[in-house]
Amino acid sequence: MTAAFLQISNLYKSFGGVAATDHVDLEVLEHEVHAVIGPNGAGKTTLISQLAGELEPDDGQVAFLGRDITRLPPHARAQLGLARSFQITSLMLDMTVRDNVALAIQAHDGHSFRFWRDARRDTALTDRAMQALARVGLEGRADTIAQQMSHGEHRQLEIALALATDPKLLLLDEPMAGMGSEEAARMVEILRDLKGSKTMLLIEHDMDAVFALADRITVLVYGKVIATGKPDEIRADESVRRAYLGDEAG
Amino acid sequence: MFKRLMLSAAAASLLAMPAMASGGHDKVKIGFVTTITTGAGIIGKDMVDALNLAMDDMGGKMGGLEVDLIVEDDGFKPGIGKQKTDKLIKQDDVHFITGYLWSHVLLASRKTALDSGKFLISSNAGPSQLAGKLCHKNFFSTSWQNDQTPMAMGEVLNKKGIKSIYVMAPNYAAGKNMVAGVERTFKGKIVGKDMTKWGKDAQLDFSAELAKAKASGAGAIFIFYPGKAGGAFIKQYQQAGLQGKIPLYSVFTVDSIALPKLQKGKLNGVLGSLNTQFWGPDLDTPQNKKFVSGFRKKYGRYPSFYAAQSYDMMYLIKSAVEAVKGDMHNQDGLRAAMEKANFPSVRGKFSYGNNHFPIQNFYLRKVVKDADGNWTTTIVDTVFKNHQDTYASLCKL
Amino acid sequence: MLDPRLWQAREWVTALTLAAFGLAPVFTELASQPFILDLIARLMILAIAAVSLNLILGHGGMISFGHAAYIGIGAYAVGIPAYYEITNGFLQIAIAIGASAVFAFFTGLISLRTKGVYFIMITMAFAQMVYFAFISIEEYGGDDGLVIETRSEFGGLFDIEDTTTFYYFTWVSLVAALYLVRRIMRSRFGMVIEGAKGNERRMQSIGFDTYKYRLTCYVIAGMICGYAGALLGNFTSFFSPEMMDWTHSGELLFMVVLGGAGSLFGPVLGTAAFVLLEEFLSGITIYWQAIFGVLLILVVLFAPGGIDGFLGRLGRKR
Amino acid sequence: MDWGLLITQVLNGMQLGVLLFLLASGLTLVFGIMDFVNLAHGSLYMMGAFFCATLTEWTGSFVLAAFLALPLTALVGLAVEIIVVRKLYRRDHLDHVLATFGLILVFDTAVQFIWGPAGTAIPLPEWLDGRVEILPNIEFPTFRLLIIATGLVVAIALYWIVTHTRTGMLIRAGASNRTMVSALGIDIGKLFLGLFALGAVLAGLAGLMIAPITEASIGMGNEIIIVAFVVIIIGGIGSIKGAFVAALLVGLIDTMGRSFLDSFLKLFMSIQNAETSAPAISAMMIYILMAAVLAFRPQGLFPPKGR
Repeated sequence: MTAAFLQISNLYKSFGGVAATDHVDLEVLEHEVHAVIGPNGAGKTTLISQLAGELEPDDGQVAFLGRDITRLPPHARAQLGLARSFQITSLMLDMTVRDNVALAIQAHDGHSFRFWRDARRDTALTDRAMQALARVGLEGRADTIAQQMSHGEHRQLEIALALATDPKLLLLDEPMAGMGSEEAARMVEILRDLKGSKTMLLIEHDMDAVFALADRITVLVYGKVIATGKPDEIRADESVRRAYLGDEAG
Repeated sequence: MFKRLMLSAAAASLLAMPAMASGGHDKVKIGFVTTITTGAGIIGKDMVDALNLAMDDMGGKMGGLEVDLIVEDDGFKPGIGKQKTDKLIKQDDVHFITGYLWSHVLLASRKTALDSGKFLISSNAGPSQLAGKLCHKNFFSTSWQNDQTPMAMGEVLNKKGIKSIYVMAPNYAAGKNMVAGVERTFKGKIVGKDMTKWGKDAQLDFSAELAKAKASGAGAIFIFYPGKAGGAFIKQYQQAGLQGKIPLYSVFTVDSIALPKLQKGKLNGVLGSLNTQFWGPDLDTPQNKKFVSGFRKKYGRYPSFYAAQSYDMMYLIKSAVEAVKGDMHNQDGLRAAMEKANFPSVRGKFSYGNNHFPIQNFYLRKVVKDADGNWTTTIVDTVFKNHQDTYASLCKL
Repeated sequence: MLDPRLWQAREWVTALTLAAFGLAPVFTELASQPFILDLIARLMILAIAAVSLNLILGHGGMISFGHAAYIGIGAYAVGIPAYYEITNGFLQIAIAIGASAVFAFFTGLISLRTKGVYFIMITMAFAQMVYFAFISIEEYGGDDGLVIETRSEFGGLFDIEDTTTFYYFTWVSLVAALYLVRRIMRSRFGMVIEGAKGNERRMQSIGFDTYKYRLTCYVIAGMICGYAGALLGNFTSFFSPEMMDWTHSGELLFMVVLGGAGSLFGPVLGTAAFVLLEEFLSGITIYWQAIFGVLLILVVLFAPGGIDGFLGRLGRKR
Repeated sequence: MDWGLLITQVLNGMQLGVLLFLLASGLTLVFGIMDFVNLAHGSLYMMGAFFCATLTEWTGSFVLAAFLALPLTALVGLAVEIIVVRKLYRRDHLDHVLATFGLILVFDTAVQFIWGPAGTAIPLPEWLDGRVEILPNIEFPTFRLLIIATGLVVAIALYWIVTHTRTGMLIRAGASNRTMVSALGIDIGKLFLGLFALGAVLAGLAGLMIAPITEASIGMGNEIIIVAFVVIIIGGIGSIKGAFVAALLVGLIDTMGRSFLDSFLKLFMSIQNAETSAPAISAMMIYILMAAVLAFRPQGLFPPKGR
């Protein structure tokens, strides 16, 4: 494996004196699926928000492809190839499914200061939007207004949006949240298909999914990293068992 | 309350009066633009009341023709006033476009009105532009040029031996004319000047300005605040303790619209105060006696000068219509008749200058109690005899 | 869209209204009611302003409470050159659009950093600033305003001193403005604006600098409204700061919402309804503003989507 | 430098400031806690003035009339809340702006219908109509001092309520976290109704305090409400302290501008132009201040915590 793709060093963020991200060091390597797990309140979403640029850390550094991106705004990070999905579905709900994805493709193209040509008749956009939808199995829903879809479909569209920007790194914030077992299984399938071609940082509660997908796992408790390693190592780690898995195993 | 309803109903019905297609014979159509809504609506109401009184007195006829009176509300805004002028021209096709309480409304409406070839008669506003460079053969005034009244006041100040004044007026066309007028004749020093915001969001709290006036050490304060601003000013002038220290001289501020309110507010300091005017309710002319008594009988209050000028405007038109024997197409005849000012005016006989502004007397008036204890003004002196405005020489008519 | 067989209530109303506006001069000539032509001309000019406001309000989700400022800027861009006897219409319109763009750019830079009610209030504050700025400039009449003697001249191509020519100049402008906004909203740029209205955070996370797009949209809307201002200035031949008073910005908002924010043609219908109602009610009673106020409240409470929403529901029933 | 004039003008500025504060405090509470934009707040200010004017006429006493006018204004506030406002809480700001703009039209016309277009003066009792010598040779109108005193008392009272009482706790909590208040089991409907009425009373108080100076007149609230909005935006929405500081700041800027700006402008332009430009430029300064504050502190000077 090559040098770190995403390098997080000494990242620190506190809210009203409580550290939500407590001097976190973490690196994601190219082509790996790196999962971050931890109990509720461990600071996983805070971490991903800082990686996406929505929250500014108090201290520390985030480097992506060897470049310091700590102070870059979200859109600039996205343009560098960092895509994220949201834990709580975040879509353009008033627009059609195809338009949602077409926007993501447009964003990646970087040609959006075009004021005249009808974007919906722009095959360069629509064809690729359909391809992106096909990858998550939503091609049949292209003309549906996003609002009218089921929760599971929303999650799939979330992934489609993230993929459509052709990202180098996917930040997935609980892609399985709120899903039934059938939907979750389909999501695992979709992500497994991407494995190897995309680098992913996955935050997830669903342990089956994590152990099915992850190459490496980092365990976060109260904002601190307590362990990082291959799934087997994490499973065997005493401190993790005590702090986290142990609790769940009862 | 009931009376008020009746009045507003009358105003409303006037406003609603459509341009009925004349069935066969001619009519005299008069459009009247004034302010009906906003706080300044009280002035507009006085003007409209005078029109209705004139209509009663004339039996609704001029030279045998029926009179159509169409009142439009400018909402105290030049833009709306111009829009309403357009409507009177294009929809109602009136013969005379009249009214105009405010100088800036008149200036905004002037061009469309005159371009249409119709007569434009101001029954209040007298901005300097229309007396000078922009004078027009079809424009007439039944009031005065703005500068004249404050010029008379300037003379009064000179006679009183006042050496310095502090000047305050609203910041619009007429306010600027008023200031120019008093500056022209007053021989002493003007130690300070404030032009305050006017319009529907006019400034009504003069605390900062009064403090400046007090500190300026002026021998007198000269103001021009028509309508509700006048009452507010006088009140604050007293509250600030200037009464008895720096005397107040005003034009178009203490009138029969402001006085009842000042009396109600017990602002006794106003009694005995002086202002100049071309007219007064006690002016001894036959037409004025008829007008004032008729107005008081019909509406139960003294008419203001706004009402007097509007009343005169109706008689001016009547004299012209009679002179052409009802031939409303005879523009030249109508104009020539109006230029003679051959009608019974409330101010007595006067003549028109080349710019169609009256050449008339200006009087000094004092605020007194009448026999019933109501506050009113009485004429105590004549300041100017047959006075013509200074802009007439700029008019090429 | 261009095939009448597919038209529903909405499309029919759009086409018929524009056609009626286009034919109005014939009827007013026959009925000798020239004032009605004036009324429609004014209505169409305000409709252009409303359409431009709708671009940022309805499509972009930016509630500007200071849009009347551009009407004033556009109008003065005709008035001030005319004051110096520069009557070239092309130049005046270029100034109107250019000055509006500059004003929109600099105020947008600051305003678009704020959200929600702060945005509403700061746009209003900027409009008030221009309002007071023009009051303070004595040279151009201050509070009294400015009357121009001649309308814009277009080098003999056409003469808008003529009422009918001016009317058609306005009509073409309205149709062009509608077409322009329609093109913009269907373009890639328009997609971004619509997306940013729906979910700004998400748009940023997929790589759009939404601020830049919104600013551009804000500037475009300002330019269109500045153009409307130039027309209005020519129409009234009179300019005063009062044109920029905050109540006029409020009226523009009402026109858009009454017609249906976010629909292309809604603002035109809203403006028509507004102007005609105002004319009709103020002819009936001096208390017309109360009726207007009640109507405004009722529309907000019970008719979300405005006239366009109503037409849309008509369409669905068929 | 004329110190007497300066001191007088500072007091005048404070008087305008506390007046703005009375208006802005109600606005900022309603706005901060209910997230409701109430343009018609200025109409309640106007109603306070007209109620007081009529009651002064009936009772012959301004002070008595003032105390009677406040509950009446509160009743109008309650009616407005129940009939219109409460249906709008869940709507967006645009709907608030439009509906309350409609309310302004209704109120202005209703006042013209009931009281006529002229406006009504309020005579003051002798003891309020005079002046107080605050420093040797510096007199100031008693009534304007009373306005300042009233404003300060209200400011202290509101501050105490907000920081020391259970209601205040709810208000603070509401300003920063609306859902939390409902989680506490408070009847939000009643809290909002009460707050709206309180806002109405404060607006009415402001109106009836200025009316003896300027008269009660139609549309008197329409311009000052915009300035009051500027005040609460500068101060930070929902913050009583912010409203107070910003109101005084705006009052002083406006008054100082009107008093001294013309002399300053005369250095650059003709006297006539300076005289006519000065008031407009001082009015403009308030908006420039607001834009400057928002450019650097988009949440205002004293944003409520956690928002």
